[in-house]
Amino acid sequence: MNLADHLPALQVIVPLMTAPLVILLRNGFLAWLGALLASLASFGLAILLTVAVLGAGVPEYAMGGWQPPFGISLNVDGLSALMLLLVTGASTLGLAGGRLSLRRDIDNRRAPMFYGAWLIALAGLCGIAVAGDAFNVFVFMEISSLATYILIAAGRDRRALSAVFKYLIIGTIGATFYLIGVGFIYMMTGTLNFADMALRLGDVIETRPIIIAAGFITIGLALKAAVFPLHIWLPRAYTYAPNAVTVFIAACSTKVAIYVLLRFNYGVFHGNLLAHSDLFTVFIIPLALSGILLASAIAIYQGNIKKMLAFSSVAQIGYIALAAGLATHAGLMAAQLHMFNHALAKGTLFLCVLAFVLTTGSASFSNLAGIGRRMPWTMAAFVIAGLSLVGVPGTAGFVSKWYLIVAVMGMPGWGVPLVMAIILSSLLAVVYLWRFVELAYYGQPPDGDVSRMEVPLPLRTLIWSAALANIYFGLVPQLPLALAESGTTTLLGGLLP
Amino acid sequence: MNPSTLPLILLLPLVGAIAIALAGRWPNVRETISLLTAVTLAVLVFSWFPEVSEGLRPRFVLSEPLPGLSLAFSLEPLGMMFACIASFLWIINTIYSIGYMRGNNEKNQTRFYICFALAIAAAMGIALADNLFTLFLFYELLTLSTYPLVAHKGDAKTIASARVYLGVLLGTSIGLLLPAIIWTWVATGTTTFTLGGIVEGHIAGAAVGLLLGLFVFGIGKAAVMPVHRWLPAAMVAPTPVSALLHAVAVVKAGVFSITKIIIYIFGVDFLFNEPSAQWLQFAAAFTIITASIIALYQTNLKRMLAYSTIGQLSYVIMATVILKPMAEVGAAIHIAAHAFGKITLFFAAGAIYTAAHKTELWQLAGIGRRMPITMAAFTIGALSMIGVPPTAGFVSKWFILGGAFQAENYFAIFTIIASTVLNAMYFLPIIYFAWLAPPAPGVDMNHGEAPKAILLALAVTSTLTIVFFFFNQPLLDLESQLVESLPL
Amino acid sequence: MKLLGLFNYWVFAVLLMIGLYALISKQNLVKKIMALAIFQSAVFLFFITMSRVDEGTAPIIQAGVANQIFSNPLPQVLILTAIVVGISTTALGLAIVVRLHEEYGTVEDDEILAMDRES
Amino acid sequence: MTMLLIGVFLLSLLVITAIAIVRSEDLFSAVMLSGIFSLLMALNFFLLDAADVALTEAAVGAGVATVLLLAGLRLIPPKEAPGRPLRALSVTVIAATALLMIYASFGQPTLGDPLAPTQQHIAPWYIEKTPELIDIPNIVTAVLSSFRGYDTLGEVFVVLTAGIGVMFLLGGGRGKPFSRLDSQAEQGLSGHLIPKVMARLLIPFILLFALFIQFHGEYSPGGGFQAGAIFVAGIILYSLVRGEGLALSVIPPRALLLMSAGGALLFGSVGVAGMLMGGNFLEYSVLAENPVIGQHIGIIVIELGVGLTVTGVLLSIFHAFAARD
Repeated sequence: MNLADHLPALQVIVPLMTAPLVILLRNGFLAWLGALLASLASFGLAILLTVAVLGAGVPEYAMGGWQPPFGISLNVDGLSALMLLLVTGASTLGLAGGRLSLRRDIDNRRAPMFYGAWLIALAGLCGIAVAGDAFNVFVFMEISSLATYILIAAGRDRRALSAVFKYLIIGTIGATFYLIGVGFIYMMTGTLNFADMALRLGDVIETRPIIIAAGFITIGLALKAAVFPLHIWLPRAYTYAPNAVTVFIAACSTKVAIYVLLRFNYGVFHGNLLAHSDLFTVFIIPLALSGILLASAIAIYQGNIKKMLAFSSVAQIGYIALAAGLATHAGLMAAQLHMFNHALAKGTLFLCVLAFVLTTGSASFSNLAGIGRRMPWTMAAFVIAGLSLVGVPGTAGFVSKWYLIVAVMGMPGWGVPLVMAIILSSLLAVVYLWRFVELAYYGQPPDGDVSRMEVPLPLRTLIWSAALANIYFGLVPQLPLALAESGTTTLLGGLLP
Repeated sequence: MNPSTLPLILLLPLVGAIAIALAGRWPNVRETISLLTAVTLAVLVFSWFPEVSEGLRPRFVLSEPLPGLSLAFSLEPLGMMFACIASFLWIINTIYSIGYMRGNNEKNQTRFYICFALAIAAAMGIALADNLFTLFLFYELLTLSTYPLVAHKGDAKTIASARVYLGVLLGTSIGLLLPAIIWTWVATGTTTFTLGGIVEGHIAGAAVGLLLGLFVFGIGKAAVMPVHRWLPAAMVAPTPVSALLHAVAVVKAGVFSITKIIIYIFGVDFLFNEPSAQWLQFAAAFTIITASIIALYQTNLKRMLAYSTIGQLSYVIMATVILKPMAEVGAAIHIAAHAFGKITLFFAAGAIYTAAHKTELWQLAGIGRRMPITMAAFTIGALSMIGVPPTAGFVSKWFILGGAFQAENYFAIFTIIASTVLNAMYFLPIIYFAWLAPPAPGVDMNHGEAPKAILLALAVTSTLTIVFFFFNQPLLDLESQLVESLPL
Repeated sequence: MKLLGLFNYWVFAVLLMIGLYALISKQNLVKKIMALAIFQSAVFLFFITMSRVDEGTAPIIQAGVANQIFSNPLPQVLILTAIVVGISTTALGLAIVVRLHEEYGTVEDDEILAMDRES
Repeated sequence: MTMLLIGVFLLSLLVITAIAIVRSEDLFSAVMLSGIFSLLMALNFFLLDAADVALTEAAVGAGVATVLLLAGLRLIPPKEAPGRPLRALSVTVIAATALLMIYASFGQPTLGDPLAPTQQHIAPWYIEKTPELIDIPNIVTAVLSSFRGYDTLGEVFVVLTAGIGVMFLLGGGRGKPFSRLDSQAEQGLSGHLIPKVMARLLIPFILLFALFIQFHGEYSPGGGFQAGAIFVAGIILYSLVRGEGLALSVIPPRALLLMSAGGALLFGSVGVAGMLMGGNFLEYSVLAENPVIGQHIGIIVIELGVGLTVTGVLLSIFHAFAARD
């Protein structure tokens, strides 16, 4: 075998194997450098995989040489490639942009542990994205979750600890629910491999255990994905985590849960359980809708920029869930595109927040008044990413919103009210973002000091590259489109129009 | 010329904005760059004029982010005219701004010039838009880039007004215009502006009226009541910005978009035969009359001008929905005519503010003797608003009325005449008091004329208002192409 | 007989819900961790029940004995992994509780929440 | 039938213990009860023919978890604040879910049904092919370390992550660093004669047993994980007898870290070796000329890796808790 065939395995192994090496280091800087290099390497691997997916496709990888369903297989399609790009990209962004900020948050002695956990989290998320086996997804979900708890607990505020404990409890419940669901399916089919499951489920479809399984898996993953109203862990976890960590997890960790949800609901259940898509739609759409509207409204009343963006994330997850719940080709396209575009926008926004906190020391609105005049470059990038979040044309956010609305219009009977809800929530997004933008440009700084205080040039460059990526993918969205198209094809397997 | 150079028209002001940002520390260099960019842009835009007059329609697709949705530019008579007006008035507005901003020692001048250049870039984008998507993109960009201009002063009251400005414009565009575009796209599969319209055969009946409503109220910049609130609110901005809003770019972009949508998306003929679309002329008429009446009661000069603008904008919309060839030409020309007249009026208001710090109407009594050039220009502008020959306003009103008679639309005729009377009722007294009445007691009259830069700008625009009456053939020829296919 | 054959699954459901109930209603964080352990143990029982087969033995091949019936090794393997995951979660959770106690001086969830609201 | 009834009895005990854990306000007794709960669970697993799982549950649930909780309770108040009212809504939701699951159980195969899908698909293949492909008696070990070795790699990293987390959270800050532990202050049980003597006698046997479990895992229940847990139990016993400091001096913290990371690396490098020698990741067959020998080598090495990591991490965790005060 040549190296190219090993790409799916390398995607997981590289960060995973670097982690034990990193924790053995004694120096915070070296540990950071090691983590950054491993993260960059995974990003490179993700790009190679993407190229391969869009080209001839990536062959199934049999771990240990044992063919599925007996062994564990790794499968990479367009959707996986999309997730891999997101995960590795967000990790690299967080590490590269977070050096200064992390140096403040984490003392040198404990830094190797922290960066080790970061790499393990990265490897866990990559592992989920490439896994072709339901139980393997559970293992890697736990790897990434445990590591993420550590990352969040590293926050300097003591509230990080209480937030992370809540996350740990809810995350474990979610993962256990998922495991129960997998157990029920295993009970009825005798297999754990996704493809094999889909094949064998047909015989036992409509039995009680399978319906229960669908329920457990959906609720468990909705907990992990923070679908409203199961989102209670998210705002505080995002708010009190170290800023660099927020850049990383806000961009990708909840999306990975949605990814698994898509895999199950479409890859496994959909083709077999004809009524399933209706059930799923009826279950998820009301939740998604209330999330979109209520979380956006709650975001307006926040006095902390991180918390505001966290509630915005809950609303955006609602969009993704809504699109996924439509159970149509257009809906799945919209869901995948929105995962990509929202990650792009949120990553950029949190990176800007990181820069703000780096210079002012706090993320509260009162402290950030007038920041736009003090840090014009960073704030301009914030505005661009904010526009993408709202879905202004020319930015990445518009592309997915467009797809979402078109998908929603295709729903007989639901179309118009859903469109109105989406538009209303976009307007709410304008309100909460503009509240901050106005304060940043026209507010009076708490100490009255309006002198310039930008972050160092490398960080500014990174922020601007991320911001420009929002515009680039708004004008030239061919890459995510192609990946989503390929992902949709595998998800639906030609079952739906 | 090569159509692939079309994006240069947008690029130029963008590059200008960056250059202005870099030159921010040296005001003279910064303003020279502003002026240079403006002149170059105007030359570039006008160099396309002959080609478009000859009937060519240069078109260039920059990118196609989504199937059926492309970022594409093209030049057609309406857009050509809008681009010409905006780019030309930008030069004059820049000259004026230099005088105004320096004369009033405004802060943050660099930001002002940057945003101004960005706004022009956005206006060019609207003018050149080949489809609804491109139009929408630049429409939003225009809103966003003018927000800092409106909020320029930065105090609490300004911010609150700027919030209204942004809230109404963004709210209507996202809440109504975007769904309208999506609807159009879903129904027809395209958003490209096509002469004769694209809607016919895809949407029919009451839905047409609804779609038209989404478009008209979604384009808040056209200020059809009740989405006009932002315009008076935006009066907190410095005068050059008001000129930009009222004459150069913003409201013009609004009516331009509506006209373009009616001609190129709905199609004049189709809409004429569609009863459900008739409501629009009543809405326009209501706006015209109501705005004029409100203007009568204003005591602040700029607010009065703002309501006058609201009325004049609905003239354009009214003219468009008469849906007869002559009226369409009239609508197009009225965009230009109103631009010249209104910019003159605003420049005059700004000149008065700069030289005498007067903003209220009662303070203007007798000011004509102190500021004869300014008030002469103001008079010309006001006459154009009323539609008195020999001013630009007469030409467009002539065509609109002609169209109304063609259509035998007596409702429109009545509205136009009634509003002309109302216009005269609020403009003529000001002219009278300014020239002939003695100064009001307690008003400081110890001031002279405004700075030279301002006067120069005023002179140019007021002259233009008159010249346009005599010399309008190229524009008429150009706009007649819009309705070539229709029987005159 | 058939009903007794399902008894394991009922116990699984009941244990799961006891755990979940304690997770939701208990305020003491250590108690929550113990509840989490019960919650997860229920799942272990669920899987292991699936692996058992009548007349079977543990899946270890004994030399010289032919035609043995073995219980299903796969769920056992899965649960070995899940047990390890469970203890890891417990350890990490406990470490967080210890830190919480150091920072807040209490391990009662509602008291911590009240302190968070104040700050 | 008798077995079934014993099972029913044990399971009922399990439920009662669980309720007792939830209701107990004294956390010490709750910890003890949860140890009993785990032992009962292990007994159940044993009845259900899952020897490996039973051994692990006993070692982990009753052993490691109990010790950890006790170590934690040393640092936190051992009393739960007095009762709070039940929330009607949560009770209703939970009861409804339980009823739903019981309702669903009527569609499930009964206990021990040889025709259940789980017994028909995949599992028979493992049972049939293990002698031929891997040639070790313990099928569970074969599946664990070879057929699903990738999961086990993940499991090792879960353990390592927990270790990293505990060391990250408790290794710094206000607690004493490892190196400054005062062995004078912590005499442990060394003042008590009988435990001291008994422990002295037991410890070598415990360690020996751990080694047996480690290297005999292919033939009988056991393997790296169980061995690690038992090994740690021995060390903990030693530290109880001799006091913290001395126990620490047996294995210094840096060495523990090396062990933890080294075990994981060892496991991973076996996988990479497979890749370098022309196979897939974690493909042991290519490690030697004869594929079966290759499997043996692979399994022994990765089990060693698992054992190292588990021992290292568990000891680190235990010491991190113990070093805190």
